[in-house]
Amino acid sequence: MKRAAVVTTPVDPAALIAEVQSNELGAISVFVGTVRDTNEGRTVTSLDYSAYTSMAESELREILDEAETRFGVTAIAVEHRIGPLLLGDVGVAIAAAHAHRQAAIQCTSFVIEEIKKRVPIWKLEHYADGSHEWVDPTEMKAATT
Amino acid sequence: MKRAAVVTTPVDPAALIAEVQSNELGAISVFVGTVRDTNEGRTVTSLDYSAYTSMAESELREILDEAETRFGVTAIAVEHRIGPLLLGDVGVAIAAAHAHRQAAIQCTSFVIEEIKKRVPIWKLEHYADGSHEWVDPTEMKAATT
Amino acid sequence: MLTVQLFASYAELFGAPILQVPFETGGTVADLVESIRSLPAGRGLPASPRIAVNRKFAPPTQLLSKSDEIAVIPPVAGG
Amino acid sequence: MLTVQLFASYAELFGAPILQVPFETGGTVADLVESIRSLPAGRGLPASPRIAVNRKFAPPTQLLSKSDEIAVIPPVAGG
Repeated sequence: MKRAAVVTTPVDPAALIAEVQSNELGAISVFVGTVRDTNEGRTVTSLDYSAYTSMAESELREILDEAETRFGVTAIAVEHRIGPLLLGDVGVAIAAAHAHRQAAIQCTSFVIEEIKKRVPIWKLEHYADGSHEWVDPTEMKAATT
Repeated sequence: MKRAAVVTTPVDPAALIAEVQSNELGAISVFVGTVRDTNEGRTVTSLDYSAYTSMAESELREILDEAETRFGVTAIAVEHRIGPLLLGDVGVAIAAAHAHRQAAIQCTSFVIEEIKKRVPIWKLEHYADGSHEWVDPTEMKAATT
Repeated sequence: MLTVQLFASYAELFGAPILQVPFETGGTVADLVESIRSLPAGRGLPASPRIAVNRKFAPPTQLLSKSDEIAVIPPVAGG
Repeated sequence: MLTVQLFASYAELFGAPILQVPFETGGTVADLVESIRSLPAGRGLPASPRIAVNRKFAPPTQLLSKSDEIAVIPPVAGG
Protein backbone atom coordinates (compact mmCIF):
# COMPACT_ATOMS: atom_id res chain seq x y z
CA MET A 1 0.00 0.00 0.00
CA LYS A 2 1.14 3.52 -0.80
CA ARG A 3 -0.90 6.43 0.49
CA ALA A 4 -0.28 10.18 0.50
CA ALA A 5 -2.71 12.70 1.93
CA VAL A 6 -2.97 16.34 2.90
CA VAL A 7 -5.26 16.46 5.93
CA THR A 8 -6.84 19.06 8.18
CA THR A 9 -7.10 16.82 11.23
CA PRO A 10 -4.37 15.66 13.66
CA VAL A 11 -1.78 13.26 12.23
CA ASP A 12 -1.31 10.07 14.24
CA PRO A 13 2.10 8.43 13.63
CA ALA A 14 0.92 5.23 15.33
CA ALA A 15 -1.90 4.90 12.81
CA LEU A 16 0.58 5.24 9.94
CA ILE A 17 2.82 2.59 11.50
CA ALA A 18 -0.16 0.22 11.76
CA GLU A 19 -1.05 0.99 8.16
CA VAL A 20 2.31 -0.06 6.67
CA GLN A 21 3.06 -2.93 9.03
CA SER A 22 2.71 -6.52 7.89
CA ASN A 23 4.15 -9.87 8.85
CA GLU A 24 6.28 -9.93 5.69
CA LEU A 25 8.13 -6.70 6.49
CA GLY A 26 10.21 -6.54 9.64
CA ALA A 27 11.61 -3.00 9.50
CA ILE A 28 9.56 0.16 9.81
CA SER A 29 11.14 3.60 9.61
CA VAL A 30 9.14 6.62 10.70
CA PHE A 31 9.72 10.34 10.51
CA VAL A 32 7.60 12.81 12.46
CA GLY A 33 7.86 16.59 12.10
CA THR A 34 6.37 18.69 14.90
CA VAL A 35 5.89 22.42 15.45
CA ARG A 36 8.92 23.96 17.16
CA ASP A 37 8.82 26.91 19.53
CA THR A 38 11.67 28.77 17.84
CA ASN A 39 12.80 29.45 14.28
CA GLU A 40 15.84 31.53 13.34
CA GLY A 41 16.00 32.80 16.90
CA ARG A 42 12.38 34.01 17.04
CA THR A 43 9.81 32.64 19.47
CA VAL A 44 7.02 30.86 17.58
CA THR A 45 3.59 30.62 19.21
CA SER A 46 1.62 28.85 16.46
CA LEU A 47 1.51 28.45 12.71
CA ASP A 48 -0.74 27.92 9.74
CA TYR A 49 0.12 25.51 6.97
CA SER A 50 -1.61 26.08 3.66
CA ALA A 51 -1.32 24.06 0.47
CA TYR A 52 -2.16 23.82 -3.19
CA THR A 53 -3.80 20.64 -2.05
CA SER A 54 -4.47 18.84 -5.32
CA MET A 55 -0.92 19.41 -6.54
CA ALA A 56 0.56 18.66 -3.11
CA GLU A 57 -1.10 15.26 -3.05
CA SER A 58 -0.04 14.61 -6.63
CA GLU A 59 3.60 15.52 -5.81
CA LEU A 60 3.50 13.37 -2.67
CA ARG A 61 2.28 10.41 -4.70
CA GLU A 62 5.04 11.00 -7.24
CA ILE A 63 7.64 11.07 -4.45
CA LEU A 64 6.31 7.75 -3.15
CA ASP A 65 6.54 6.30 -6.66
CA GLU A 66 10.15 7.46 -6.90
CA ALA A 67 10.83 6.01 -3.45
CA GLU A 68 9.48 2.66 -4.63
CA THR A 69 11.77 2.74 -7.67
CA ARG A 70 14.83 3.72 -5.64
CA PHE A 71 14.38 1.65 -2.49
CA GLY A 72 11.83 -1.00 -3.41
CA VAL A 73 9.51 0.25 -0.70
CA THR A 74 5.89 -0.63 -1.45
CA ALA A 75 4.41 -0.14 2.03
CA ILE A 76 4.53 3.57 2.77
CA ALA A 77 2.16 6.20 4.07
CA VAL A 78 2.59 9.95 4.41
CA GLU A 79 0.27 12.59 5.82
CA HIS A 80 0.84 16.33 5.92
CA ARG A 81 -1.48 18.44 8.01
CA ILE A 82 -2.62 21.91 6.97
CA GLY A 83 -4.54 24.63 8.79
CA PRO A 84 -3.75 26.06 12.22
CA LEU A 85 -1.25 24.08 14.33
CA LEU A 86 -0.08 24.60 17.89
CA LEU A 87 3.37 23.99 19.37
CA GLY A 88 4.18 20.29 19.44
CA ASP A 89 1.47 19.36 16.94
CA VAL A 90 2.52 16.87 14.27
CA GLY A 91 2.81 18.59 10.88
CA VAL A 92 4.03 15.64 8.85
CA ALA A 93 4.50 11.92 9.40
CA ILE A 94 5.99 9.29 7.12
CA ALA A 95 6.06 5.54 7.77
CA ALA A 96 7.85 3.09 5.47
CA ALA A 97 8.10 -0.67 5.93
CA HIS A 98 10.57 -2.98 4.19
CA ALA A 99 12.23 -6.33 4.75
CA HIS A 100 15.58 -4.55 5.09
CA ARG A 101 16.13 -1.83 7.66
CA GLN A 102 18.44 0.42 5.64
CA ALA A 103 16.01 0.48 2.71
CA ALA A 104 13.24 1.62 5.06
CA ILE A 105 15.42 4.27 6.73
CA GLN A 106 16.87 5.66 3.50
CA CYS A 107 13.40 5.73 1.97
CA THR A 108 12.00 7.80 4.83
CA SER A 109 14.96 10.18 4.64
CA PHE A 110 14.46 10.58 0.88
CA VAL A 111 10.75 11.30 1.24
CA ILE A 112 11.14 14.05 3.86
CA GLU A 113 13.94 15.69 1.83
CA GLU A 114 11.81 15.67 -1.32
CA ILE A 115 8.80 17.03 0.56
CA LYS A 116 10.93 19.97 1.70
CA LYS A 117 11.99 20.64 -1.91
CA ARG A 118 8.88 20.35 -3.98
CA VAL A 119 5.54 19.77 -2.31
CA PRO A 120 3.51 23.00 -2.54
CA ILE A 121 2.83 23.59 1.13
CA TRP A 122 3.51 26.87 2.92
CA LYS A 123 4.03 27.83 6.53
CA LEU A 124 2.84 31.06 8.13
CA GLU A 125 4.55 31.44 11.51
CA HIS A 126 3.07 33.54 14.30
CA TYR A 127 5.61 35.00 16.72
CA ALA A 128 5.48 36.00 20.37
CA ASP A 129 5.88 39.68 19.43
CA GLY A 130 2.56 39.58 17.51
CA SER A 131 4.14 39.54 14.05
CA HIS A 132 3.84 36.78 11.48
CA GLU A 133 5.78 35.71 8.43
CA TRP A 134 5.65 33.20 5.57
CA VAL A 135 8.65 30.96 6.03
CA ASP A 136 11.04 31.00 3.06
CA PRO A 137 13.61 28.21 3.48
CA THR A 138 15.56 29.53 0.49
CA GLU A 139 16.37 32.64 2.54
CA MET A 140 17.24 30.89 5.78
CA LYS A 141 20.76 30.84 7.13
CA ALA A 142 20.59 27.11 7.88
CA ALA A 143 18.16 24.24 7.66
CA THR A 144 16.23 23.97 10.90
CA THR A 145 14.39 20.69 11.20
CA MET B 1 16.24 12.37 28.35
CA LYS B 2 17.99 9.17 27.33
CA ARG B 3 16.46 5.86 28.24
CA ALA B 4 17.33 2.27 27.32
CA ALA B 5 15.44 -0.76 28.57
CA VAL B 6 15.06 -4.46 27.99
CA VAL B 7 11.41 -5.27 28.66
CA THR B 8 9.16 -8.32 28.80
CA THR B 9 5.95 -6.46 27.90
CA PRO B 10 4.77 -5.13 24.51
CA VAL B 11 6.77 -2.20 23.09
CA ASP B 12 4.66 0.81 22.10
CA PRO B 13 6.38 3.05 19.53
CA ALA B 14 3.83 5.82 20.14
CA ALA B 15 4.82 5.94 23.82
CA LEU B 16 8.49 6.30 22.84
CA ILE B 17 7.62 9.12 20.43
CA ALA B 18 5.73 10.92 23.21
CA GLU B 19 8.67 10.39 25.54
CA VAL B 20 11.26 12.13 23.32
CA GLN B 21 9.00 14.82 21.89
CA SER B 22 9.30 18.42 23.07
CA ASN B 23 8.50 21.85 21.70
CA GLU B 24 12.19 22.58 21.21
CA LEU B 25 12.82 19.62 18.89
CA GLY B 26 10.93 19.48 15.61
CA ALA B 27 12.23 16.25 14.09
CA ILE B 28 11.60 12.78 15.44
CA SER B 29 13.03 9.69 13.78
CA VAL B 30 11.70 6.29 14.76
CA PHE B 31 12.73 2.74 13.94
CA VAL B 32 10.51 -0.23 14.69
CA GLY B 33 11.56 -3.85 14.23
CA THR B 34 8.78 -6.43 14.09
CA VAL B 35 8.68 -10.21 13.87
CA ARG B 36 8.71 -11.40 10.26
CA ASP B 37 7.04 -14.54 8.98
CA THR B 38 10.07 -15.71 7.00
CA ASN B 39 13.82 -15.83 7.50
CA GLU B 40 16.28 -17.24 5.00
CA GLY B 41 13.41 -18.85 3.15
CA ARG B 42 11.93 -20.66 6.17
CA THR B 43 8.45 -19.99 7.51
CA VAL B 44 8.66 -18.52 11.00
CA THR B 45 5.71 -19.02 13.35
CA SER B 46 7.02 -17.33 16.52
CA LEU B 47 10.24 -16.59 18.34
CA ASP B 48 11.83 -16.13 21.73
CA TYR B 49 14.26 -13.35 22.45
CA SER B 50 16.56 -13.88 25.40
CA ALA B 51 19.18 -11.54 26.79
CA TYR B 52 22.04 -11.08 29.17
CA THR B 53 19.80 -8.33 30.48
CA SER B 54 22.13 -6.35 32.72
CA MET B 55 24.83 -6.20 30.05
CA ALA B 56 22.29 -5.55 27.29
CA GLU B 57 20.96 -2.49 29.10
CA SER B 58 24.50 -1.33 29.81
CA GLU B 59 25.47 -1.70 26.12
CA LEU B 60 22.30 0.07 25.04
CA ARG B 61 23.08 3.00 27.34
CA GLU B 62 26.61 3.14 25.97
CA ILE B 63 25.26 3.20 22.40
CA LEU B 64 22.99 6.12 23.34
CA ASP B 65 25.97 7.95 24.86
CA GLU B 66 27.92 7.44 21.64
CA ALA B 67 24.91 8.61 19.64
CA GLU B 68 24.82 11.80 21.70
CA THR B 69 28.52 12.40 21.04
CA ARG B 70 28.19 11.74 17.30
CA PHE B 71 24.86 13.38 16.51
CA GLY B 72 24.14 15.66 19.46
CA VAL B 73 20.94 13.77 20.18
CA THR B 74 19.92 14.11 23.83
CA ALA B 75 16.29 13.01 23.52
CA ILE B 76 16.28 9.33 22.71
CA ALA B 77 14.55 6.22 23.97
CA VAL B 78 15.04 2.58 23.05
CA GLU B 79 13.24 -0.54 24.20
CA HIS B 80 14.00 -4.14 23.26
CA ARG B 81 11.49 -6.80 24.17
CA ILE B 82 12.50 -10.29 25.26
CA GLY B 83 10.51 -13.45 25.89
CA PRO B 84 8.03 -15.07 23.50
CA LEU B 85 6.90 -12.93 20.55
CA LEU B 86 4.32 -13.60 17.87
CA LEU B 87 4.39 -12.59 14.20
CA GLY B 88 4.06 -8.83 13.84
CA ASP B 89 4.98 -8.11 17.46
CA VAL B 90 7.39 -5.23 17.98
CA GLY B 91 10.79 -6.52 19.07
CA VAL B 92 12.65 -3.22 19.19
CA ALA B 93 11.74 0.45 18.92
CA ILE B 94 13.98 3.51 18.88
CA ALA B 95 12.80 7.13 18.92
CA ALA B 96 15.22 10.07 18.61
CA ALA B 97 14.29 13.76 18.57
CA HIS B 98 16.50 16.60 17.39
CA ALA B 99 16.18 20.11 16.00
CA HIS B 100 17.60 18.89 12.69
CA ARG B 101 16.00 16.05 10.78
CA GLN B 102 19.15 14.43 9.40
CA ALA B 103 20.73 14.27 12.86
CA ALA B 104 17.64 12.46 14.15
CA ILE B 105 17.53 10.05 11.19
CA GLN B 106 21.25 9.24 11.20
CA CYS B 107 21.15 8.75 14.97
CA THR B 108 18.34 6.20 14.71
CA SER B 109 20.17 4.39 11.92
CA PHE B 110 23.37 4.30 14.01
CA VAL B 111 21.57 2.93 17.07
CA ILE B 112 19.87 0.03 15.25
CA GLU B 113 23.13 -0.90 13.50
CA GLU B 114 25.02 -0.92 16.81
CA ILE B 115 22.29 -2.96 18.50
CA LYS B 116 22.67 -5.60 15.80
CA LYS B 117 26.43 -5.71 16.39
CA ARG B 118 26.91 -5.75 20.11
CA VAL B 119 23.89 -5.91 22.39
CA PRO B 120 23.75 -9.39 23.96
CA ILE B 121 20.28 -10.44 22.86
CA TRP B 122 19.54 -13.73 21.09
CA LYS B 123 16.71 -14.93 18.92
CA LEU B 124 15.32 -18.46 18.92
CA GLU B 125 13.09 -18.89 15.86
CA HIS B 126 10.33 -21.47 15.70
CA TYR B 127 9.50 -22.73 12.21
CA ALA B 128 6.35 -24.08 10.61
CA ASP B 129 7.99 -27.53 10.25
CA GLY B 130 8.26 -27.80 14.06
CA SER B 131 11.98 -27.15 14.23
CA HIS B 132 13.69 -24.25 15.93
CA GLU B 133 17.06 -22.55 15.68
CA TRP B 134 19.14 -19.83 17.34
CA VAL B 135 19.64 -17.19 14.69
CA ASP B 136 23.30 -16.52 13.90
CA PRO B 137 23.56 -13.40 11.72
CA THR B 138 27.28 -14.07 11.20
CA GLU B 139 26.32 -17.19 9.24
CA MET B 140 23.52 -15.69 7.19
CA LYS B 141 23.82 -15.26 3.45
CA ALA B 142 22.50 -11.70 3.63
CA ALA B 143 21.19 -9.26 6.19
CA THR B 144 17.45 -9.58 6.48
CA THR B 145 15.92 -6.70 8.36
CA MET C 1 -6.78 35.77 -20.64
CA LEU C 2 -5.21 33.06 -18.47
CA THR C 3 -6.44 32.32 -14.97
CA VAL C 4 -3.49 32.03 -12.56
CA GLN C 5 -3.70 30.79 -8.98
CA LEU C 6 -1.66 32.41 -6.25
CA PHE C 7 -0.84 31.01 -2.81
CA ALA C 8 0.58 32.05 0.53
CA SER C 9 2.97 35.04 0.31
CA TYR C 10 2.21 35.56 -3.39
CA ALA C 11 -1.53 35.79 -2.73
CA GLU C 12 -0.73 38.40 -0.07
CA LEU C 13 1.57 40.24 -2.48
CA PHE C 14 -1.16 40.60 -5.10
CA GLY C 15 -3.99 40.86 -2.57
CA ALA C 16 -5.92 38.08 -4.32
CA PRO C 17 -5.79 34.29 -4.77
CA ILE C 18 -6.44 34.51 -8.53
CA LEU C 19 -5.10 36.69 -11.34
CA GLN C 20 -6.41 37.15 -14.85
CA VAL C 21 -3.40 37.63 -17.13
CA PRO C 22 -3.41 38.67 -20.83
CA PHE C 23 -2.36 35.81 -23.06
CA GLU C 24 -1.62 35.25 -26.74
CA THR C 25 -1.77 31.85 -28.40
CA GLY C 26 1.71 30.32 -28.55
CA GLY C 27 2.81 31.93 -25.29
CA THR C 28 5.13 30.08 -22.94
CA VAL C 29 5.63 29.89 -19.19
CA ALA C 30 8.40 32.50 -19.56
CA ASP C 31 5.99 34.84 -21.36
CA LEU C 32 3.46 34.39 -18.57
CA VAL C 33 6.05 35.20 -15.90
CA GLU C 34 6.97 38.36 -17.80
CA SER C 35 3.30 39.40 -17.93
CA ILE C 36 2.81 38.80 -14.22
CA ARG C 37 5.99 40.64 -13.27
CA SER C 38 4.82 43.65 -15.31
CA LEU C 39 1.77 44.02 -13.05
CA PRO C 40 1.99 46.65 -10.26
CA ALA C 41 2.72 44.07 -7.52
CA GLY C 42 4.74 41.83 -9.85
CA ARG C 43 8.10 43.33 -8.93
CA GLY C 44 7.76 41.57 -5.60
CA LEU C 45 8.19 38.20 -7.34
CA PRO C 46 11.60 36.65 -7.93
CA ALA C 47 12.91 36.80 -11.52
CA SER C 48 12.01 33.15 -12.12
CA PRO C 49 9.24 31.98 -9.81
CA ARG C 50 8.30 28.32 -10.10
CA ILE C 51 5.21 27.83 -12.24
CA ALA C 52 2.96 24.80 -12.05
CA VAL C 53 0.89 23.77 -15.08
CA ASN C 54 -1.77 21.17 -14.52
CA ARG C 55 -0.29 20.43 -11.09
CA LYS C 56 3.24 19.82 -12.29
CA PHE C 57 6.25 22.12 -12.24
CA ALA C 58 6.74 23.49 -15.77
CA PRO C 59 9.92 24.67 -17.52
CA PRO C 60 10.06 28.25 -18.93
CA THR C 61 9.77 26.96 -22.49
CA GLN C 62 6.50 25.07 -21.95
CA LEU C 63 3.63 26.28 -24.14
CA LEU C 64 0.41 27.31 -22.39
CA SER C 65 -3.21 27.01 -23.39
CA LYS C 66 -6.35 28.61 -21.95
CA SER C 67 -7.54 25.31 -20.51
CA ASP C 68 -4.38 24.82 -18.41
CA GLU C 69 -4.56 24.96 -14.62
CA ILE C 70 -1.78 27.43 -13.82
CA ALA C 71 -0.28 28.45 -10.48
CA VAL C 72 2.67 30.48 -9.25
CA ILE C 73 4.43 28.51 -6.49
CA PRO C 74 6.17 30.44 -3.68
CA PRO C 75 9.15 28.80 -1.95
CA VAL C 76 7.70 25.69 -0.31
CA ALA C 77 8.00 25.14 3.43
CA GLY C 78 6.23 21.92 4.21
CA GLY C 79 7.55 19.03 6.23
CA MET D 1 37.51 -21.81 39.79
CA LEU D 2 35.83 -19.13 37.71
CA THR D 3 32.07 -18.95 37.32
CA VAL D 4 31.15 -18.42 33.67
CA GLN D 5 27.67 -17.59 32.40
CA LEU D 6 26.39 -19.12 29.17
CA PHE D 7 23.46 -17.94 27.07
CA ALA D 8 21.25 -19.06 24.22
CA SER D 9 22.96 -21.55 21.85
CA TYR D 10 26.02 -21.84 24.13
CA ALA D 11 23.85 -22.74 27.14
CA GLU D 12 22.27 -25.42 24.93
CA LEU D 13 25.69 -26.62 23.78
CA PHE D 14 26.90 -27.18 27.34
CA GLY D 15 23.49 -28.15 28.68
CA ALA D 16 23.76 -25.57 31.49
CA PRO D 17 23.60 -21.79 31.99
CA ILE D 18 26.71 -21.74 34.21
CA LEU D 19 30.14 -23.40 34.05
CA GLN D 20 32.79 -23.71 36.74
CA VAL D 21 36.15 -23.47 35.01
CA PRO D 22 39.62 -24.10 36.55
CA PHE D 23 41.59 -20.90 36.95
CA GLU D 24 45.09 -19.82 37.95
CA THR D 25 45.93 -16.34 39.20
CA GLY D 26 47.30 -14.25 36.35
CA GLY D 27 45.14 -15.98 33.77
CA THR D 28 43.75 -14.01 30.84
CA VAL D 29 40.60 -14.13 28.75
CA ALA D 30 42.54 -16.17 26.18
CA ASP D 31 43.49 -18.71 28.87
CA LEU D 32 39.84 -18.97 29.92
CA VAL D 33 38.73 -19.59 26.34
CA GLU D 34 41.31 -22.35 26.03
CA SER D 35 40.02 -23.96 29.24
CA ILE D 36 36.42 -23.84 28.08
CA ARG D 37 37.24 -25.19 24.64
CA SER D 38 39.04 -28.14 26.26
CA LEU D 39 35.79 -29.23 27.91
CA PRO D 40 33.84 -32.03 26.17
CA ALA D 41 31.30 -29.67 24.60
CA GLY D 42 33.86 -26.92 24.08
CA ARG D 43 34.74 -27.90 20.51
CA GLY D 44 31.33 -26.57 19.51
CA LEU D 45 32.52 -23.04 20.26
CA PRO D 46 34.24 -20.86 17.67
CA ALA D 47 38.01 -20.43 18.11
CA SER D 48 37.57 -16.96 19.56
CA PRO D 49 34.14 -16.51 21.12
CA ARG D 50 33.38 -13.04 22.50
CA ILE D 51 33.90 -12.88 26.26
CA ALA D 52 32.27 -10.29 28.49
CA VAL D 53 33.91 -9.34 31.78
CA ASN D 54 31.84 -7.27 34.17
CA ARG D 55 29.30 -6.64 31.41
CA LYS D 56 31.79 -5.33 28.87
CA PHE D 57 33.40 -7.08 25.92
CA ALA D 58 36.96 -7.98 26.91
CA PRO D 59 40.07 -8.43 24.73
CA PRO D 60 41.98 -11.78 24.87
CA THR D 61 44.80 -10.19 26.85
CA GLN D 62 42.62 -8.98 29.72
CA LEU D 63 43.56 -10.42 33.13
CA LEU D 64 40.79 -12.14 35.08
CA SER D 65 40.08 -12.35 38.79
CA LYS D 66 37.73 -14.59 40.74
CA SER D 67 35.39 -11.71 41.53
CA ASP D 68 34.79 -10.91 37.84
CA GLU D 69 31.36 -11.46 36.28
CA ILE D 70 32.24 -13.49 33.21
CA ALA D 71 30.08 -14.56 30.26
CA VAL D 72 30.58 -16.19 26.88
CA ILE D 73 28.56 -14.24 24.31
CA PRO D 74 27.12 -16.11 21.30
CA PRO D 75 26.61 -14.18 18.04
CA VAL D 76 24.01 -11.54 18.94
CA ALA D 77 20.71 -11.34 17.05
CA GLY D 78 18.74 -8.52 18.63
CA GLY D 79 17.04 -5.67 16.83
